[in-house]
Amino acid sequence: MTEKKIGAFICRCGGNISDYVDVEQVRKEIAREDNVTVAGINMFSCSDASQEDMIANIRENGLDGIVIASCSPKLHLNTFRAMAERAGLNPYQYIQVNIREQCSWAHTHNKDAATRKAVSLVREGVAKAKLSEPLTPIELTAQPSVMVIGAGLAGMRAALALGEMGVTVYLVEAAPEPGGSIKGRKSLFPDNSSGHELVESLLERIRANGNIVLYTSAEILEKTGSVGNFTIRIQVDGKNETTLSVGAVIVSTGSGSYRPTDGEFGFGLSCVLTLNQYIDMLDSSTDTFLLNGRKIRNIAYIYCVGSRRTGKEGNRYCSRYCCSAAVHTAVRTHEVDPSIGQFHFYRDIRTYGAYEELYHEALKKGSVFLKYGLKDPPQVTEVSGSGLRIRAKDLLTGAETVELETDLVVLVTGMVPGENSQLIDILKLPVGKEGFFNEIHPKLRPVETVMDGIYIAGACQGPKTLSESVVSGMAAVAKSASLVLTGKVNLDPFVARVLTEKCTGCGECISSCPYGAISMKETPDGTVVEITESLCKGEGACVAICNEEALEIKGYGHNMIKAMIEALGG
Amino acid sequence: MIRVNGEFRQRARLDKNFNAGQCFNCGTCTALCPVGMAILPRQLFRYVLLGAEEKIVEYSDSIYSCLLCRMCEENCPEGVLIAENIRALRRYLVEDVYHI
Amino acid sequence: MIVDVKSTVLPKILVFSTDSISDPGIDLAGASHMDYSTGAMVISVPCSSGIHPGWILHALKNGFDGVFIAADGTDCPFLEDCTARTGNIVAAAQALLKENGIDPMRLKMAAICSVCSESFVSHVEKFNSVLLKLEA
Amino acid sequence: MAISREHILALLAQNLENRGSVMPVRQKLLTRWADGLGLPKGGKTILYTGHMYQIMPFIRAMAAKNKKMDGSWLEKYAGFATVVNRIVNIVNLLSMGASSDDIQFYNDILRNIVTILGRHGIKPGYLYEDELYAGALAYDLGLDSVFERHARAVHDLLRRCGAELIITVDPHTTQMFRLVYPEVLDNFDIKVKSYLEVLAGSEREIKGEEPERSIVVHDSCVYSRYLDMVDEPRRLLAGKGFKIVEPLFSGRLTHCCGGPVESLFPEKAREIAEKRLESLPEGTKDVATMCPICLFNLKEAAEERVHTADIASYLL
Repeated sequence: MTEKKIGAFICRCGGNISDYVDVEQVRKEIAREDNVTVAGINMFSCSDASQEDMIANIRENGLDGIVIASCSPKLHLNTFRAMAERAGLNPYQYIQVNIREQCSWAHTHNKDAATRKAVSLVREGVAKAKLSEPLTPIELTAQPSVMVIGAGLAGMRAALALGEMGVTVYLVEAAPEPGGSIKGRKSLFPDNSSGHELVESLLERIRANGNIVLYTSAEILEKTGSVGNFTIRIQVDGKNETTLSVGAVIVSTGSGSYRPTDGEFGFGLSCVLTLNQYIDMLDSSTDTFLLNGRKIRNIAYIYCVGSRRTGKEGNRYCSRYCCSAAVHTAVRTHEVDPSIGQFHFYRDIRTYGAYEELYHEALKKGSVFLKYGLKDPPQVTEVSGSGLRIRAKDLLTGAETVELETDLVVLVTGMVPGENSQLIDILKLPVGKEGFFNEIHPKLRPVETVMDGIYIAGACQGPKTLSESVVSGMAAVAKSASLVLTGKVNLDPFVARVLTEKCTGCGECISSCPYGAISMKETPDGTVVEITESLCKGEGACVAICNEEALEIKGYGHNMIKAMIEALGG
Repeated sequence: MIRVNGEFRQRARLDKNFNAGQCFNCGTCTALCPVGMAILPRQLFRYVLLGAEEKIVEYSDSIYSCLLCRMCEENCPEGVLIAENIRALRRYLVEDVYHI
Repeated sequence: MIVDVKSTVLPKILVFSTDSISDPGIDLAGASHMDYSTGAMVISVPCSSGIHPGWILHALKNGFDGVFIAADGTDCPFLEDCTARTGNIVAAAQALLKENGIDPMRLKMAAICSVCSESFVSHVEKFNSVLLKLEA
Repeated sequence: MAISREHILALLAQNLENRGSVMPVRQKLLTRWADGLGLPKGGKTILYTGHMYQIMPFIRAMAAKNKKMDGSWLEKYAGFATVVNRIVNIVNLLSMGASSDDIQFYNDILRNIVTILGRHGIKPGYLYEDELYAGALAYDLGLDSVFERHARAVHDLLRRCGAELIITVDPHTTQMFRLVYPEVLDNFDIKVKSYLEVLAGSEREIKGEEPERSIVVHDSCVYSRYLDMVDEPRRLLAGKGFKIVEPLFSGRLTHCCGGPVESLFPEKAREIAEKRLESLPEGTKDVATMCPICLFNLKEAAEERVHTADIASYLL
């Protein structure tokens, strides 16, 4: 074998890497490595200009493999594989070394040590590149269909968009009726549209579209297969089972609503409602606006209930939508009865973007905003005869204590993850710290999950307003449609292979394979095992149990791993 | 402690010229006031919005020490008619407190 | 507290991590600027049930003071019994280490999920101090 | 001083109600400035002083009187008035004590204004003893109901004399007629212009005679921020040949002279006037004011430090 020519490129990532790692030092040390013919530094490796430079380098120097030491491969592995391909290299001879998430960002306090670690990591990458071999991705046909799980606004809108592109859509809803959280709502912010009408008009279009099949009262029982070819078993109405084949899945199961604990800001007393309960009341009231038969004079809203907490109880995050929802509700209330006094006990008003106008409208219509600190949260007590009393320190009035007699306290609660444990189990969806589904990257890959072919949309991913939910739904549509409409998917060819010269034919591995991909094979030289690649998932269960080291996963060979270990440990 | 007085609030709110509800407490008015009012205009207005009638009486000196010069108003990002609101408070004192 | 001074011997820890589950968790630790020992270095594999015991021995013979398997645990996208299988690998590797006169304490395994950044850092730090004691 | 604000306000209201002015001085003293000018009585275009310049000497006298008594001139006045108002005529009492120099000083400003208007060919009428105070102090202090009744009386007067254009001489009277009267009265449709606007809009040029002389302009809060009148005084002064110097706060961001609280909080007013003087550019010699209250307050505070004069004296 002729000596391989390897190019190594160290990324500054603006300063994300170079502020904490001496990239010039790394480059110098790597340049001295055997087989490294080119060692360069990029400001941003992912920029077009840097990519063009690297392509020119690969071509001019006839490189056989390249290493880019930059961010996590989760972000740019595909970017650089495509670049390698454009330069005429096999994409699997491109190796990405993570010196940002796993080096510069983790070791911001010791530049020398971080630099030494980065050198080791790049050496490991070079060792891997030296032993890398050209591989061909496994091409599979993709089913021209998508399953959308959850028929709330995001899911319905996504299903419709896909259906209109000619994709077969199975829209699966657990509830008896589609529409999710908005179906009974009379007036949604910011434009006061009717949730009921919105759902009805979408349903009408969904029914008229021949490509969409809607299942209600449906449950996901099982998922097998992988991107392009999922097989999903569902049960409708608790009895009829159906098996559906889809190329991709969009999960849009929405969120739940935080339920205050008993006694939290008076929760449990009559006339202490959550925002959703109050909106229900507002939606169902006609001309008169009565509470327990009495005219309402004052309403107090308490914001951030269960949100932005620092202790053990409640959630740490901000739910984004609740400030806007609450001020919108206050504006509606002002319109129903301008004589009602409305007092908002808030921590910070986050009516971001155009929703700021709602906040201004509420101010103009007479809502009064009082700012409380976490140290002195409002106290709600019951007063015999006259309803409720709320007492709080108003930071806007020199932290003076303000006491208000009120007929109604509205607890502005945020979103919490929906109850999805079964779905998480079946789909193996990654769940974030807060219990919502996790995307790969909030900016670079905002609707993709680590499970190829499974996308997330709407509030199941984290608190969102309706329009944000729809936007993420459409992003998931774009991603899933581009996958299923090409009709094929490429899978990494990381499947097992047998090193027949080492195989003793003991057959231990056959039972270790959960997918039945290994079988015995008679050869003139004796009995060995063989792999059925189409069944192999490449997890390597067989690799671990073979004492002869006669099995390996392509791209993760024994020699390669050992060489990487030596490079790192040396 | 301030006890919210609904009746007073209604009266203050029904004055068409009283628009301090739009104030979002930025403090620009305070920074620019040539008098350096003992109680900042925004805090005074909050008492009105909360219906703290006794505070309005308590701070009547401040209400009467305003120059009505509108320096604050010129720079108010929310377009609060500060001078006019102060005048509305004076009228309230004259009519409802001093009974002139 | 991170022992990471030039004058101190910094244990070298090889972390076997997995592409889709523990790697994101380890990435998250860095993205959250949680400092951990620079002696910890990662090799990613598809699944922790595919780590060959021989690699662990190889690492401990070639410059590493400890090997930490950041296992998929119950989040494994391939195998329901991934934890048990990875456990078997650890048992086999420990036997191998004993045969070779290496303290089996130098191998450690824990499930690290895709958001287990804090738990990863704390495992590395604990393992780090175990290894420091073994050196002493 | 033991006179409550309540009491002072009540007295002002009573004066406005019964005597047509919050600071009633003898009628003769209010109209004397026009002696010999030959202004016709009434007419379609009338000059309206609103008594503002004329009463300044009496306020000054009241402020100085009985230095051993604390408090503002208004408190002192109220103190006297409480005791004597029903026994002797307060008008007579108040009318005494003003220095003749002061009276001359403020009357000259009004005479100058008439002279300048004359040079532009404008000869307005004057209401003499019929003229009434426009009510600014009552309005500013929140005495709304008495102000409204008074405003109606002023409106009747103006209608009776057939006035179509009122030429005002001070910002407060201008504000009352232009902004407040149309709001509180029905059908107030008389045109209102400050003489500065009249002059600035006049086709006749004032000849430049003052080359090289720098003058610092002190804008009135009311002219600049209530009435958006910033350019006119500058155009007129520049036309006269003055080099205009802007202080730190000018135009729409002008700094108040402190005058509006002079009647209730004189120390505060003095403090604010001091702050204003500090904001003037270094080496300031001449300051032009365009409001009798500004003139009075800055003059009192500046003493001999700078020369403060009404814009009319510079435009003459």
